[in-house]
Amino acid sequence: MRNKEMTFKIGGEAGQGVESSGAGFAKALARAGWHVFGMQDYYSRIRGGHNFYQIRVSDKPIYSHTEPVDLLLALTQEAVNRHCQEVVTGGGVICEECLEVDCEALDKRDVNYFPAPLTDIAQEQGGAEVMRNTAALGVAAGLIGFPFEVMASVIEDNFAKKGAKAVEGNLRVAEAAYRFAGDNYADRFDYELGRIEDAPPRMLVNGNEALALGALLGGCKFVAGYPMTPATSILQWMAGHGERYGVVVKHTEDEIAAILMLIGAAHMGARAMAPTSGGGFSLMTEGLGLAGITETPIVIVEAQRPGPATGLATRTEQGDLLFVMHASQGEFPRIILSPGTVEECFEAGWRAFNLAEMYQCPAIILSDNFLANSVRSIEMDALDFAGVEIDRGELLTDDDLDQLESEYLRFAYTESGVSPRALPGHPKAVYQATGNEHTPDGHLTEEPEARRMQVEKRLRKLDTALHEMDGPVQYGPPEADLTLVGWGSTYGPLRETVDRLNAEGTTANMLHIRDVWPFPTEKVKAALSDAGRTVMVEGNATGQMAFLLESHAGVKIDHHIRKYDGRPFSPEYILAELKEVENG
Amino acid sequence: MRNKEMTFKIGGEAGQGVESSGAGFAKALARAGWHVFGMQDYYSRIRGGHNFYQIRVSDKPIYSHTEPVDLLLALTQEAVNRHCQEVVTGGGVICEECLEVDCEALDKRDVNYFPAPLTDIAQEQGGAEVMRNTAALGVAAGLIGFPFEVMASVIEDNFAKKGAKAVEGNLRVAEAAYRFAGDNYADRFDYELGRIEDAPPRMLVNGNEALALGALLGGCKFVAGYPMTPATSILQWMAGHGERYGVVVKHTEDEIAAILMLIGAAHMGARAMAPTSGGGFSLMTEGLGLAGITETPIVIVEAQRPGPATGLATRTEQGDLLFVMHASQGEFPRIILSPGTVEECFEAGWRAFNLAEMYQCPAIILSDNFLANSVRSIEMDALDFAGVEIDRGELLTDDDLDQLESEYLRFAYTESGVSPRALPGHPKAVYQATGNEHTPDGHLTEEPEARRMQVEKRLRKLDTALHEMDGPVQYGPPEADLTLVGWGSTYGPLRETVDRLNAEGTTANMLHIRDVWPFPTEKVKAALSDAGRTVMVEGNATGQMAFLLESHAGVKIDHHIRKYDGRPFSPEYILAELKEVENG
Amino acid sequence: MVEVRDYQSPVRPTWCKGCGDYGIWNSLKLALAELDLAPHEVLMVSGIGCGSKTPDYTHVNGLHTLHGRSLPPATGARLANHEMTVICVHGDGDGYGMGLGHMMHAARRNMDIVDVVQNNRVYGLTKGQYSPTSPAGFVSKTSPGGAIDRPVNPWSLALAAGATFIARGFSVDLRHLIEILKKAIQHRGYALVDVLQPCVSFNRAYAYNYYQPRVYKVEEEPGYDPADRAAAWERAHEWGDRIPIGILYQAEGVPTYEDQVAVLRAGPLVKQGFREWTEEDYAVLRSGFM
Amino acid sequence: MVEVRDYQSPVRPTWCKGCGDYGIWNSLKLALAELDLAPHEVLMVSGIGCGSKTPDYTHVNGLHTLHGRSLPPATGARLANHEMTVICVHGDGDGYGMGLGHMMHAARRNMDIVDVVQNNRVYGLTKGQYSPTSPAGFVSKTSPGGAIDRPVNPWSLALAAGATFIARGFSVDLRHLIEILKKAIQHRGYALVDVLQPCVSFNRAYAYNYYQPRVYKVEEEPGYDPADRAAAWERAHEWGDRIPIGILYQAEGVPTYEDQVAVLRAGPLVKQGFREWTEEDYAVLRSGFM
Ligand SMILES: Cc1ncc(C[n+]2csc(CCOP(=O)(O)OP(=O)(O)O)c2C)c(N)n1
Ligand SMILES: Cc1ncc(C[n+]2csc(CCOP(=O)(O)OP(=O)(O)O)c2C)c(N)n1
Ligand code: SF4
Ligand code: SF4
Ligand SMILES: [Mg+2]
Ligand SMILES: [Mg+2]
Repeated sequence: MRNKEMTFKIGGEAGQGVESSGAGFAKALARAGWHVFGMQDYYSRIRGGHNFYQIRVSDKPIYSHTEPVDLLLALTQEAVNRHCQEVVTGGGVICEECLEVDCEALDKRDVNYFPAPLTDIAQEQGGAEVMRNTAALGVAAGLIGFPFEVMASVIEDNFAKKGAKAVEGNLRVAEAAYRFAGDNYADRFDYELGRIEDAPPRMLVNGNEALALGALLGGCKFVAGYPMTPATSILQWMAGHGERYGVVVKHTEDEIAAILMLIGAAHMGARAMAPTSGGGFSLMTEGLGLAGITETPIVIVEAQRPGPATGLATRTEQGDLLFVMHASQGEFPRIILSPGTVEECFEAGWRAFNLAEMYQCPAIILSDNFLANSVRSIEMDALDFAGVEIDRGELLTDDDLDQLESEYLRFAYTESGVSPRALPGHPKAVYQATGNEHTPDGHLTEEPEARRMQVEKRLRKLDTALHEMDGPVQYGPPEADLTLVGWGSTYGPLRETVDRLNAEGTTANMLHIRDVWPFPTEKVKAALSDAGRTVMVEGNATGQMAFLLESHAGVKIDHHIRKYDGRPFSPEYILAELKEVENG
Repeated sequence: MRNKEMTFKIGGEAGQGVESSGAGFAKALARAGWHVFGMQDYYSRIRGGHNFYQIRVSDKPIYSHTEPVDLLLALTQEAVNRHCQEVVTGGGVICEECLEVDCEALDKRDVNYFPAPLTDIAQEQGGAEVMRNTAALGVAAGLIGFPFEVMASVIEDNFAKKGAKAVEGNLRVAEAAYRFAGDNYADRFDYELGRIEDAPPRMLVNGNEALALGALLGGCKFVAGYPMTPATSILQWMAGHGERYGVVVKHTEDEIAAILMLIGAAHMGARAMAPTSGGGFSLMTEGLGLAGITETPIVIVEAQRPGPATGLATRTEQGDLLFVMHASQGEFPRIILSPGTVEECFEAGWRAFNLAEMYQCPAIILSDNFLANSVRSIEMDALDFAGVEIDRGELLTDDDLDQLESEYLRFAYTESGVSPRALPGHPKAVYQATGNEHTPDGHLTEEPEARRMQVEKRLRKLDTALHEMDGPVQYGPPEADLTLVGWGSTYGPLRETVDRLNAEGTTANMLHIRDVWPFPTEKVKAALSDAGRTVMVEGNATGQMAFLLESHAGVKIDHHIRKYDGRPFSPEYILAELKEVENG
Repeated sequence: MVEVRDYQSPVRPTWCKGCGDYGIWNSLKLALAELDLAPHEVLMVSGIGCGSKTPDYTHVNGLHTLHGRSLPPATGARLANHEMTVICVHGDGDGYGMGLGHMMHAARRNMDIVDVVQNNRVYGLTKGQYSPTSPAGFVSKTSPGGAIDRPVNPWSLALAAGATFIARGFSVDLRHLIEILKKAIQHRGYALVDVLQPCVSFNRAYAYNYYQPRVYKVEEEPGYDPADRAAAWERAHEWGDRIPIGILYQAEGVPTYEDQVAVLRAGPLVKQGFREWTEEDYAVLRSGFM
Repeated sequence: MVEVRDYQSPVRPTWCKGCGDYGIWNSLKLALAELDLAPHEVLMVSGIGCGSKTPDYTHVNGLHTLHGRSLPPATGARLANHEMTVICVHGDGDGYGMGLGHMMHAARRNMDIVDVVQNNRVYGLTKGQYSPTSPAGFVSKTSPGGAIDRPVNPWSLALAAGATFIARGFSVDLRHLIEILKKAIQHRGYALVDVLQPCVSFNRAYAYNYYQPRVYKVEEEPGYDPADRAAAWERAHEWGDRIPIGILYQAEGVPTYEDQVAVLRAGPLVKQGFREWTEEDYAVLRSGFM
């Protein structure tokens, strides 16, 4: 049987290379022409514990993982214990012979048991026990008849930086394992996953990478940040690419320094971005207000993880929405985007800079661990590189300034609220920027009228910016009995849910909010005006987006599905919860 | 004529002792039996600029300043220029002869002009120009026939710490000025403000002092803070009283350290408080979440000033409500109180500790510059010292712990969400507290079920705490055509407005929200259910409390009066705005 | 008699096999037991990082706080209960990076806290970025071209800040580290114990093989006097073929911060109980507002 | 030729009469003019405090930021435009208290920033609380019983942190301060200029009369060599009857942070313009994900 879809799960300890082998296998599958969605689940520790990597492949585009596992690669007893029951009838379990497996239970459900001497193969062929993961992949590839040369090409690429010995060792291990599967389990497994011959090449990208790419192409020149899961890889990707593409990347002493360095750099004219998570954003709170009152365009990426405080460092949640909306004393405009897909991350990466510069205020991209770290295969043109636009808003050129006849007023009162901006360095635009209230020329003032005018000028930018905010993205039939509403990383699971519901006969669609602030009230209202039953699905305990919908657009959601256990939504989870909703 | 009410305004530069003489005069007036309300208005600079101190006295209790000035004491030309037009018909202006005064304009409005050789008196009698302010007070006291000995008693008390010479000098200056007024302007001024013979003694207290008193009597043992206007005087008052009453007071290196020191101290069992303003609170954001997840009871006083960032450092605003409500990543319970009067500040001072300990979470007292720094005379029993209660919630004693039979679980799942708390130091209660998610015994966990249980346990505390939250305070006739709604420091001006409206024939009342979070939805709804026309009066630009009312209680306010120029509301301003509302 | 096993927690460490944190952890437990301090008499405060999980693995009063922030809560805890022995344990990123300001202030105050820094010269928990003690040129995920920030020198910073006890241990030499820790705990005042802590996962270049041949004990140097501040300054800069460990500096007799807080003369704050307010107290308080 | 009046702002200082900030302000303007630096070539970054208002009173590119935070934005500004001369001006509370961590890190990075600290040993703007440089026993509104935190020693901290230029001026001795500032501006790397700055309103004990008889110039000491780090360490601790001013320490030839950032070899970041992306670039980028 030639399969159209399949889910692999690789489970083991931190340090066993679960993530790297999972990512490698995902890449191989993508290279073979499959659509791929890969997600990781790991503990906040370097060794031990129990991590897994889950890969779903399909011959059609997919946006999410799903729960049932077709082939489990269990590297540890824990992985066996935790995941065997997730394997579907007809599926299989690959693991070391010595592990305890309840074969009877597997048999009952017609799950195939594929014991394999992974450690032996790793040691004999590769000379190192750590290559056990490669052995497992080799067995898996063998079982499904995956073209070995594709797998080999990924091994070559991935281990290249570790040297020829690593490449060769892993190749030998993979090959031996592949052969082992063929020799021992030929025809024992009913899945076949070959190469899709006519498939175009695709990229495998996660949210962080897409966002970093968007920022890079959008003219990001300066990145300052402090490592924090799940935002770290943006900082690291930029550090790895900065020298080549002209981006200065600074690992700072803390997040306070990061946001203030952004303000310094952006004030001078560089497009500047800081990736962080909730804890780092907390430390940026005071600086955010400084960007607000000095009208300095900066971009912060807040990749959420479960709080409060350190919470669950390597897991996912959507619990910081109201926090980023209201962070810092006083009232000032900010832009908040919450992309839901890899494509939207890319767009947010450059669009945030435009919005920040057009409205001279901080722009925040609110992402989360699930979106940040899950990879999806996309078409080569899905991230529209050439379509990236750079709009610096009302930025005065040297020529403009040369011709200036009156004194330059950095914080001039304007109808739009936006005051034409000059960068320091021109003799005609020597001005003050300050976190204290100020007159149009930037000097300190405490006069009530001047204060009132500046407050209003700044807040007017929100009205102006509102036009730029997109309404919810719709997916599914325009008219439907059931409308699922979501934001951010729930896009994928929701989309899959909608497809399944419609396939099962329920007409359902979804509305996905991606531009959060200024809240596109009218667009949201319009989108939801003739929705049927509405169900809000979000990853927090208090229903933060539902609260925004109700309080800012007067939309009362009928039912709520929430999750705050650190794990992402799956379509199955949503479907089950929808059943619950129906039943009571 | 013997007056029932009068307003003094002392205006001058920073460094001229405007605030100290204003406060001194207010004290003298209170000692003479008058009800007093005193407010200051000053620039964020140490010398120069233009400051004023305004004192309203009455024979009836008052809660607010009002705008018209009866007697202006102008120490500078700027004070003359700015304030002469505020003086009412029949009122007067005291100033140095050499200042330029538009006597014609004064004459036209029947305002008395009382030139006086203030500097000469100061120099001749006191030997120092700085005593000019005392001279002005002396003249004022002379003009209104204020009992000199009362004034002298205040001078003696206030200057005692500066030494006998300062006391004597100021006394001589005051007396000479007093005599000068008698000699030159006898019967020229139609106001008389003697001693109210049968008046009981009263205290003159501002919001910060009342709050500090409440905290002290409420068992505050530890204060850590970093000076920040307008909260500094709490830190300083505590520093001044700590040694005597057993409070350790630490001026920290920054506000991050302040909140973390609180957490350390509160964790060990000390009632701990940190006073700050918005900027400092921003820096506390991350620590707030740590208190949330470790369930450590701490009290933060956030005395608001206009933001963003440094904003208007010495002025007032109510712009941080939504910020403190949502600060820090993740979702966890916090208590927010927003006292509106000196009495409520006192109560909040001790009540916050009880709530923090009962619900094992951070409690925030949201005040503002106007409330923090304005003094009001109150009856001796208005702050109910003996009524202060200390409720430490579910705190296990050593005895309890001695008798413990099973392992102590600091974060046990309970119906109320509150887990009985043991302080470190007992051999049977050796436990972990952590900012990571944890099991009931305090050890780190990443398991979804344990996470979910802890999130829900913590959030349940909000439901439990809701019962403790008071609904809005009502003032005025129970049934009224017009209901003014406010919170925090607007209490005084609103109350005065209500009195005037009713006196003028409009039936009006007010509802004042003082317990903000958890939001007492039902009580607010009930209070507003049969209100007539509603007008929300708040000191910010975006209507933050109005937003809460609408979003959490479904109460839609009819009209809004907002102010964000750094100055407090006055009854006149509110009345004028109400007219505007009426007219369109 | 307290024994090491009294410090045993049901939770096992999650550190990598071979991580230097094990040695520090064991040394701490041994030092405490040898000083006959019971678990309930000790508060262990940590930040965030691999090593900062130490309290979770130890049966002791634990307070696992925020990245870079262990000294302020330790300070608050000491001020609230100065009978409690308070020990901070945190990483180099935590202590010398984000938390460096707090360290400087804790040192100048001479807070009676033992400050153990697990110095693996890398960020462990976030998987390998360069830290404030990473050498110049160190290649890491945030310094792919080699670090260009010159590293901090914790010893000289502590000395400049006025620390009254400054030491360095090596996580492999348990007995030596235990003795340092015991002296640090017994020292009255701020005690920095920097510990060379191999990270086998992200900093293989600066691990056992690097340190073992280089470390030497200052106390074995002829004439070395830890009371000599100038000598300490010089020695603090030694880092290369020879790396000193041991007690670099100790100043006796400098009063601790806690010693000088008047209120604490009446005993630990948490044991003082709430004041029984009298009418007289009320009158005095009221008189301040009249 | 740039002249002092080019730096004249329409806004007049709001400082107290006699405040030491005037002297620092004037010295800064004179130093800049004498170096022929025009206002648009200079960015002055400040924190919050009395002295931090300096940019507001100066016709210069000004960035008046947050309390304790002037060094990070100055760092960002330098990295974005390293042709700009960047000078921080802030108080002792700001720089040595809240901002001490940033200072340590800026110094070790050798950021090419002049860091002028207006050291009046008190909090001026918030009206008289003790600061990190207030002497032990200092009575203030937050230390009514006398401060018990031992003061920081900015010179020794800077030295320990690796600062390559460390100086102290006295706000009254303008000519001397101007020369220090000029050398600090010309110095390539982090340059601390601590300035003794009398606060006439809140710290009368440590004002002109205190300093005038005590200060002496290190450069006038026979044989004083600012390149000698050990001598600098010793001198950094001199504080009493004799208080050294002048250039304590200067290390030449240490590369600045900016020098070492590869991207900046192509010129100031803000002048590099946006990259013209080619199809080839796109292909390379895409290939990273395949
Ligand atoms: C405010 C904040 N920023 C970032 C992080 C992420 N983080 C956790 S541990 C760590 C660094 C760990 O390095 P180190 O302190 O040296 O400890 P080690 O893991 O090496 O023991 C970082 C950056 C965090 N928890 N909080
Ligand atoms: C986060 C924060 N906390 C507190 C303040 C209040 N504040 C303003 S200036 C200042 C201290 C000023 O002292 P210093 O830095 O020495 O400067 P000086 O006024 O003496 O020049 C303080 C505490 C603030 N602006 N921001
Ligand atoms: S990553 Fe390094 S520091 Fe962390 S546990 Fe592993 S060896 Fe230890
Ligand atoms: S308070 Fe002190 S530092 Fe501030 S302006 Fe006055 S004299 Fe200068
Ligand atoms: Mg480390
Ligand atoms: Mg100062």
